[in-house]
Amino acid sequence: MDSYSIQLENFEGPLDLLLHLIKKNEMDIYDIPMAAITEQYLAILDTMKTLNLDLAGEFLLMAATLLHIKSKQLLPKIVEEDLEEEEDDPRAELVRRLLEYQKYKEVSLTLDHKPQLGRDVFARVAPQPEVLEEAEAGFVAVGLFDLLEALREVLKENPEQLVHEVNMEQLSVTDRINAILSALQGKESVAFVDLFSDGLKRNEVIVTFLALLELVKLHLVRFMQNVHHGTIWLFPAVVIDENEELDVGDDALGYS
Amino acid sequence: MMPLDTLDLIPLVEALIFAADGPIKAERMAEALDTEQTEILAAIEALEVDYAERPRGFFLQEVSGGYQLRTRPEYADFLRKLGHNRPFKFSRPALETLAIIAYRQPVTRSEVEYLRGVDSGSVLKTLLEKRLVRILGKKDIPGKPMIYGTTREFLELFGLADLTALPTLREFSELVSDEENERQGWDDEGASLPLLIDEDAVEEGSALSLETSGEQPEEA
Amino acid sequence: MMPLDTLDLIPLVEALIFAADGPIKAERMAEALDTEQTEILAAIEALEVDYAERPRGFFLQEVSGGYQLRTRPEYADFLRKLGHNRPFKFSRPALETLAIIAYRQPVTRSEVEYLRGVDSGSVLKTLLEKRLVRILGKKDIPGKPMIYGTTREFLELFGLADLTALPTLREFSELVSDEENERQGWDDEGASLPLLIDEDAVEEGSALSLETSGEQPEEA
Repeated sequence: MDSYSIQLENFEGPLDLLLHLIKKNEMDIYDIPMAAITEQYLAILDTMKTLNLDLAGEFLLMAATLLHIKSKQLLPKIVEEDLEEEEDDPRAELVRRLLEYQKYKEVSLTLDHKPQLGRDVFARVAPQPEVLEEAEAGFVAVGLFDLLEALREVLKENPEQLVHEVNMEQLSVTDRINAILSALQGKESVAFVDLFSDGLKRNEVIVTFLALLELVKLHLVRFMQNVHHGTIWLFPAVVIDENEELDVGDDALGYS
Repeated sequence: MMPLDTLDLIPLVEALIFAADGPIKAERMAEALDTEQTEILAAIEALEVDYAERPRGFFLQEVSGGYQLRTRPEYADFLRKLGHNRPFKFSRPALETLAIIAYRQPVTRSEVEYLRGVDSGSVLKTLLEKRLVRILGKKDIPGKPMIYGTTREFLELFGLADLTALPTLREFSELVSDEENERQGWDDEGASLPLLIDEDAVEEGSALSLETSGEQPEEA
Repeated sequence: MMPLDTLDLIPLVEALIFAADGPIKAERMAEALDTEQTEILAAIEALEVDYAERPRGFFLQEVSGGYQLRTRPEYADFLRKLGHNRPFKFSRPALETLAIIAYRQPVTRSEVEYLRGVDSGSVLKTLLEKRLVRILGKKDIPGKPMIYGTTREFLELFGLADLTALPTLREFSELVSDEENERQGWDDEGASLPLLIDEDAVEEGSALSLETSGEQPEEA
């Protein structure tokens, strides 16, 4: 049983298997004989089934696709216009996918052939520096993956906190709050109408408005107007001068 | 492997010393190269002559019975300057705190601490100093605690256009949670694992493929 | 510190590259040495000439926007004998997924899956964990899927100066025979372990499988 399972695994997926069948039978990629290839493809799947091997859904889906193409070909052509014959060919997308897949399959092998660090070439193992003073330079780039992993780990400890937070509406208001704060950052003010300018849908307008109310409630923004009926401006409630040293004493940290 | 003549041996010995994670003994090199120790010693001597002829940035030091390449002592000042520019690495607490602030902003310190379960004052201070986090204002609740959010520098560091570009935890979990298939994509031995998919996975897989088979990826 | 003339600069630049704990940018060296970047680049060029004249055990590789010394690939077998293990070996799904992400970035998971024809969630996750792939953000289309790209570690692993240094993608207008594919890159290093095939039961796949069964990757 093991040998058969490795056998199928030898193909990355249905595209890989099809590529192999076409090559093996020396078929013309632009004129794949659907009946023949479908038959062979299904025969392989049958073999796998009789061996009680579980098949990945993708293999079954491809079987359905092949059958579909085959049946489409059997239907008489409705219109006799011979323009765009290519596009009419139900096999066109499959051919395109096969050629595209082949391209990446090949280049992935080329890539693997390059000297790999730790496999073919080795760098010096730099000893740990003896002095570890406070770094003045920027941060080591951290990926979003790390950030998400960190959050996930934290939330794993406190799962109950999540329950009422996972709420579609709440989420989009939060998103909108964040977007508004982003828009405000580094600016003195933002015009109220600008927040609604980029073709928002009705529900997005509502969410934006709710976000603004929330921000006002939190004292994070203020609204100002020079003239009656004039432009309404949105100001950040707390402006931190970028050049000014931050006072990060205890009270800045929220405990006074 | 082919037998090696002395001339070939010189750069090879240099490579072994270069890549070793500490001083390496001639004996050990001889073993790895399947040659005599005297050959190794001859190559080392040739290396030393070579380094004397045309000075390199490093020299060969015999240390605790082995050999090691070390940078020349007169370069110490420059190298130390390099060390000072070493980028700051996120500690686990810093990353956790930053993650909470990024995703929960506007958020107070006590909310952060509730989630982390530990005091986060000093971490918060560091993040403020590094300008990844800023004070947004004060919350209108008793005690008027400070509210925190992330900065433009934070977006730059993570290459985000704005905060809405942050992936949500739910999206992420979808990717991470299919633990059954976890090892399928990777294997240390180079052997392929059998294709074992349970019924549910098959269902899921086909649904997914159906959804995606329609859309055509754009040209790169 | 005294001012440096160009001749002095060559071994000094070599020392900096030697001592750095990863690829080091010319810019960073210029800063540490308080000199112009053009001076650094001239010294690097001189080093390359020097290495070409008298081969060393290592070579200078421009990688991920910086420079790094690496042992020559033909010494890999010896170095592995010294315990320099290959850290991991790519499975074919991992390589395919990585290649697609590298060439099509920024790319979504469903685009990858459309191209590969199979679910790629778990492979993607592993690539994320190995830090070869990263989340770039979210795509501004309905559903806001996450978009992926490659990392600095990816460039370092494959010794690429930047993404433009990726091998050229061959456009096919027809299928290429397996034999040609073999020569293109699927060699003993990349092949899987010998496959056990029952010729009679499933003859279709045997040709491909047998081709890869010739060589056994060496145990490290």
